[in-house]
Amino acid sequence: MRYCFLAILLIAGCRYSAEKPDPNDTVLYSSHGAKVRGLDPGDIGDTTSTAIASQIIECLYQYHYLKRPYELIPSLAEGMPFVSKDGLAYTIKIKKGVRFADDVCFNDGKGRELRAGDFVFAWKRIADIKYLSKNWWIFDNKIVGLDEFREYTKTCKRTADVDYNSPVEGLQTPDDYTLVIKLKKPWPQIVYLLAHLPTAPMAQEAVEYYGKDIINHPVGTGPYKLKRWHKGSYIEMVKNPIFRDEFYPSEGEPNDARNGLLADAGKKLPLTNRLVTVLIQEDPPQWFLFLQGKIDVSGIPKDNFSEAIDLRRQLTPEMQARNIKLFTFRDTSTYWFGFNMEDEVLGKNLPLRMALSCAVDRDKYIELFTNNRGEPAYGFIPPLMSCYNPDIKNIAQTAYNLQNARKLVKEAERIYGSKLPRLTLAMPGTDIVFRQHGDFLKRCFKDAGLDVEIDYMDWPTFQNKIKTKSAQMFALGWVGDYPDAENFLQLFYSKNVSPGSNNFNYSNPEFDRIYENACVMPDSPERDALYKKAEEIVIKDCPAIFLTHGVAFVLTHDWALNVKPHAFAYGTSKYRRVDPVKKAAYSELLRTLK
Amino acid sequence: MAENNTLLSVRNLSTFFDTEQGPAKAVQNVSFDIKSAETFALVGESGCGKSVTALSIMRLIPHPQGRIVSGKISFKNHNILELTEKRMRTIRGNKIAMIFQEPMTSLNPVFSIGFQIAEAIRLHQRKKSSRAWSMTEEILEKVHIPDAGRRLYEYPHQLSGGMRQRVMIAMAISCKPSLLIADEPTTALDVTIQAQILDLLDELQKSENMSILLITHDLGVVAQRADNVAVMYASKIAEQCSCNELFKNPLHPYTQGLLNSRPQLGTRQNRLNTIAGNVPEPLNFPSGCKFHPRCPIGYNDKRCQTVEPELREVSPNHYAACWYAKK
Amino acid sequence: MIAYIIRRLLYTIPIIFGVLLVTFILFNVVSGDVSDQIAGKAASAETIAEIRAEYGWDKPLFLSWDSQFINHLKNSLTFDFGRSWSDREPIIDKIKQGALPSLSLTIPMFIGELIISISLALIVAFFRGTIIDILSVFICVVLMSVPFLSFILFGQYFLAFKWGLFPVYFWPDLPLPQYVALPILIGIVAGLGGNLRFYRTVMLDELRNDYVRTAFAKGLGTGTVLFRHVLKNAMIPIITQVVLAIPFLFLGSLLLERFFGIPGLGYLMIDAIAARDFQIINAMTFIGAILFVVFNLITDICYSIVDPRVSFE
Amino acid sequence: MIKGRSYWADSLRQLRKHTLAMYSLGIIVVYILVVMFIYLANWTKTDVSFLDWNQQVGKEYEKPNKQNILGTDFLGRSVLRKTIYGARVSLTIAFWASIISILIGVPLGAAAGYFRGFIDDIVVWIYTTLSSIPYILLILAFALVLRGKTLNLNSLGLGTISLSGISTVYLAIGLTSWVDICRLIRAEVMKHKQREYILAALSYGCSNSRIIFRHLIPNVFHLIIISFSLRFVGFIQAEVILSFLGLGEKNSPSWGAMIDAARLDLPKGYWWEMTAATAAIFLISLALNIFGDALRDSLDPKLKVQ
Repeated sequence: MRYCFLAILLIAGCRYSAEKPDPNDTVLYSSHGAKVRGLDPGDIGDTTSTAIASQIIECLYQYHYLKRPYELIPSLAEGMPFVSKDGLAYTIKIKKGVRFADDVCFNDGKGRELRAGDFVFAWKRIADIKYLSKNWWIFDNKIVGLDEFREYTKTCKRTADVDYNSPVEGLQTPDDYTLVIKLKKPWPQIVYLLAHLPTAPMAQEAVEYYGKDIINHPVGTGPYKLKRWHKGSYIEMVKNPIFRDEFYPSEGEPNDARNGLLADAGKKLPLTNRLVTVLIQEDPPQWFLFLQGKIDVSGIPKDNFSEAIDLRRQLTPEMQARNIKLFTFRDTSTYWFGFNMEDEVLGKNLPLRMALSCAVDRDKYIELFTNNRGEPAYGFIPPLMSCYNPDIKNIAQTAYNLQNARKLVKEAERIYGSKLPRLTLAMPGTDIVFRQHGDFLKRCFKDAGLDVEIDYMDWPTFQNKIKTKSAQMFALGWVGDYPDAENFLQLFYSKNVSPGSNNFNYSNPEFDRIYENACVMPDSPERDALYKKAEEIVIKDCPAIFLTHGVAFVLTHDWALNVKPHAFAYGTSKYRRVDPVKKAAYSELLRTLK
Repeated sequence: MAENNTLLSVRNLSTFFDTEQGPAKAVQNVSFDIKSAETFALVGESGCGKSVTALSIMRLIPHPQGRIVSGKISFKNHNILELTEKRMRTIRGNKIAMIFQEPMTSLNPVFSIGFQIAEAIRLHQRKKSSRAWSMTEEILEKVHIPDAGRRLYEYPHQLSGGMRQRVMIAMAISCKPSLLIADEPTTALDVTIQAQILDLLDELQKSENMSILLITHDLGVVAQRADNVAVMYASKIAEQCSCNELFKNPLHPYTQGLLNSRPQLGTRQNRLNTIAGNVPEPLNFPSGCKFHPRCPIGYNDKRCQTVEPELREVSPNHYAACWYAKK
Repeated sequence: MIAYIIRRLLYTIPIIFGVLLVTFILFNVVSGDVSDQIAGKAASAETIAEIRAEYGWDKPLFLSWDSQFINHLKNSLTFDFGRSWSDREPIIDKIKQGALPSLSLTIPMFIGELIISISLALIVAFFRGTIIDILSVFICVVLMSVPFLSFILFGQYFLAFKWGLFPVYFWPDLPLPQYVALPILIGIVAGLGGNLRFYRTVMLDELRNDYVRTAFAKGLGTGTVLFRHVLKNAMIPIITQVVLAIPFLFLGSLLLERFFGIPGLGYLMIDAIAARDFQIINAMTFIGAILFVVFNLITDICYSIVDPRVSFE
Repeated sequence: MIKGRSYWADSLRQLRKHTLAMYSLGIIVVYILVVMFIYLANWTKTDVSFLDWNQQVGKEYEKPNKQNILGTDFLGRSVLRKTIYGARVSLTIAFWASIISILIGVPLGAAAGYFRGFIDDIVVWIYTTLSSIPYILLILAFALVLRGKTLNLNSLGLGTISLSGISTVYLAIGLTSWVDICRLIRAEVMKHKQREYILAALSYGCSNSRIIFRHLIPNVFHLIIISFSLRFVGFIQAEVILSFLGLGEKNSPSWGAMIDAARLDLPKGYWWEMTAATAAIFLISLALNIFGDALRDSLDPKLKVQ
């Protein structure tokens, strides 16, 4: 009895084999390590969901796929905005004839044409407090009249009572193809945020039709539309037949042509019929599947500290034998161990903070956890920003140096008046990745004669600790939302202290002054100079152990074409193409390798 | 002494049990014959090995601890011990049947009694289930179970002790066995029922003309029912003869002890006389005659203490294992 | 019979209440609320206030007709567990979605486990005391001593990846029987030890009874005795074991589901734990308890089927 | 049973005959000694640097070799030492979990079984409730909500205990697994209460507490031993799962954590750390299982009949 049962199992297993590729149906398989929270742009906060939704939903602007440094190009917008002299009014023309993907929410199921009003609606929705959007921070105190609208929504009893027709002065639509935004104060970064998914247009029909279920039914103008979404398992997207005419870029960086990245220049997008994204939260299966050639591209979700750092080693000969390609690229992330400047031990003790900073062997860390693919950080502005200060290391004086560290400890003890108490570093996770980081850090601090205990907690608890300023030190990082250092500087702005984004509770009037001036300036050498200045001020106060600038990396099989790593790689699947022949060849190769 | 009408003859049967303290000699070269249609009684205190003898005949010694080490059991002149398990099964419950002491636990609680009896019939007589059931009903009537038709569908826990024993008997005789082994059939029952059951057995013996191997510790029962008797003590046969011979002149001091220790009708005794001491553990039998520590005659006799007496024919067809046994 | 069931159902009321009390204390009192996590980064105080209002966390815990506890009772008993806060989905939907995958994994696992271990147990029990028995018991203990996680990791690495006997992981359009095959196999092997050992003990206890001897005395063959007489008696402990195991099938398997990408309830729970999404765990706990209570009743009814001695009076 | 031997003596004699069980016992003792040694060393501040798990003894991810029999981990620390320290975590958890659940289960069970009536109803209600919540869920729930909390025992004069990894784990396990032992004891006490010796004790006017603690508990004690010799394994395995879910001990190596590490190492082909931990768990579980069985066979009269 039992044998036959086992037999069944085995047969079930053995019949399994790689499914034959169908040449005229091109599919791009990818995997994600974190679960998809929901595809409602207005409430999206995590990168995984953004990565999915951005294939379906478009914004006004997008980043050029090939050009570096990163450059914004119109997406739904006709062209770049017309900015008034005082930088307070933005006039944006919207492409004509762009239609939402067909969806039951529209009458007769045909996708309606995109209107300027859809943007206004979307942004009012984010302002609506009853909707509890995570993304209010984007518009908070920026657009004329929008904050008043938020105040008004507070007075409403229920969500249904909110009247989205009540006018907002700062958001006007002279006609269906023109959007005029009035700002309270200059805000040059707005263009970047108009490429940021939460600012995408929403069709009011969809919101009303689906209600709270809108999270499962994204309705956008993008190149793909949602076909199947098996919760917690996989998402399948198919070509949107009525996608507007968009073509593969025909210029890029010098050697793009050599790398065959321009082979498809001028072709109509998207180049792949279907996108299948499988959700795999465990490392082993994810890696096995990639090696088996089921997943074409193995990216690394940047959701938080652990997932940003992948512990895989260099490409081994076996990998090369499998023609696996490796792309590394700088992204706009910086990771650090922040200090709570309001902590009575750390806050008043600069030498201690510096000692801690000097104690961390960044190179070793990078070798251990990022396979030599990170860059040691001494400041917070990532190297790919125009205002990056190459000299920052010398300014900071916090490079790894044990003697120095020990000296500083002595001094710190003098200031503290006695033996230093045990410090605690909060880790935003409890799993093995964090434990390994913790073990490493403990050793570093121990060598410098510092007693630091690592306190592991889950992400929510961690956030809570930070918000309540009850974390002494905390491991965290920041992934730039856009290539403007302002996005990083605001982390140290005293008006943003917890529960705001300034987790360090760092406050320095001089810095504030510079920041306030700089952040309203348009991109310019002067502004960069101010940014540098501001960073220096922060670095001198050493509010964190700046650890690494993220260098992400991507592994691909040779049949995945047009792969160019992108720091803001949202909605870029439309450029990708797969070569079925090569893919078939790979399964052959596997057989020979066995 | 094997005669032609001998149904079952046991020769030098020895059955041991392996325990942590070494082999327990439960039965040591026991020999006896059972003629057809006779009642042969095996008497002795509990733990003297009579039940094990019975189980050995059925070849139901619990394995692997227990094993028949030597001897020969010929039933209708085939040695049972040499049969394959398969052949043996055709004998069990069919030619040789057995009823046990505990009618409660010996019946399967979760099957109706009808099923349990019919099962044996279906097995041995290759009868259709329906036929088997009707036969079962007849048999139940034969063992005097009132409205058998209904009882068929009842479960053991719904019956009284006596009824259960009747069911056991019914099950045993269902295939008209030529030998019925009754292991303490009445011990668990109260006196009035005891008589009925024994009467039933007699009656059945007549009608079915089968032999009965009656295993009991109750000499009273033996006196009324048995034709021949073997008295067992400490895994061996102490004395063997016909029933009335035994009661007329018991030769073995143990037998005498047993006879004295039961209340005599008529004669008033202020106290029963008993056998001093108690039955030895099978693991540490005394040296020499196993009875000598309790024996009124031989307890300080050198020979009794050292050399074990063999079973010998003291007078014609009267065997005893005692140095002092004589006419 | 009916009266009995009703009586039993009444008896379950305090237990359900107890469960609700426990879950409430665990997830609403001890754990504290998660409003600020819902609010996301840089959330203002009033947003948080709004959220607390939305989820009813601003109400008093007990001692009020509109207290959190009363609502907790109401919602749980109507199986309306609200929406998960990590993604705004109705929890009950998540559970419905998860049930099927979980069951498609656990039920075959369970049945296979049952058949294999019981038949093995009978065989082993028959050879009790012999080398076969000792050996098998030893193997059981060996199986029981390996951590489950190790089974999974090694199984996935060798059986699926290295030797390619099975799919490594769930894959779109891959027929279900294929990708659950390996987890099922692993599950069975990992569980075999304990079960076989348990059933063996049960069987041994049965084999000591006199009726077994009677059955043999009847001339029945070993097979008949074991599979007819012994098994039916052994059913009573087995049923207890089996029926009470069924509710747990709905929980799926935490680790297996996670490592083989089966979007079941076990998976759901791990996510919930990581996200501190207490209301999901609360819902699972409650449903699990309900099932347990129900199947407890079913067990008692099953007794009456196999055991004539049991009656409902 | 040979006459003239007490129940315990006889059981122990029988146990001693069981060679396999004795070897198992040996293994268990070794584990315990190791753990005690570590604790002693920490307590007496003696230098055990040769055991310092956090010390770098080689390159990262060394295969098992001469210097490092079990290889090294990602920081070049000896897997052997980590495994040894892992024993501490696992055994501590198992130990405290057992203590807690005995302290809760036995008195409740005894009281319920002895006094019956209202007390019984309450106790039965509590444990039926708890046992109707799926075990794993219950453990998770407890571990989840207990983590990071502080336990105020000032009333007991024990001060406050802040719950970190290890204490969370054994509290969670302890608070959830007293149910079975409670049920067991209750049933057994109810049985014994009818026995003559209790009636006798009552007849010459023993106090209830005396009867419970001097007469009943000793007579049902073997059940406690048996159930825990077998339960220990479960506790150790529970630690693995909790660690996997990130609810386990963090600041010192534990077997769960080591196996957990394989999730990152195995894809890279570093099998030894996981194997070491698995082996360690395997050995102790095996020993406990065998020993527990032997113990049961020798202590439990029902099974003695065989």
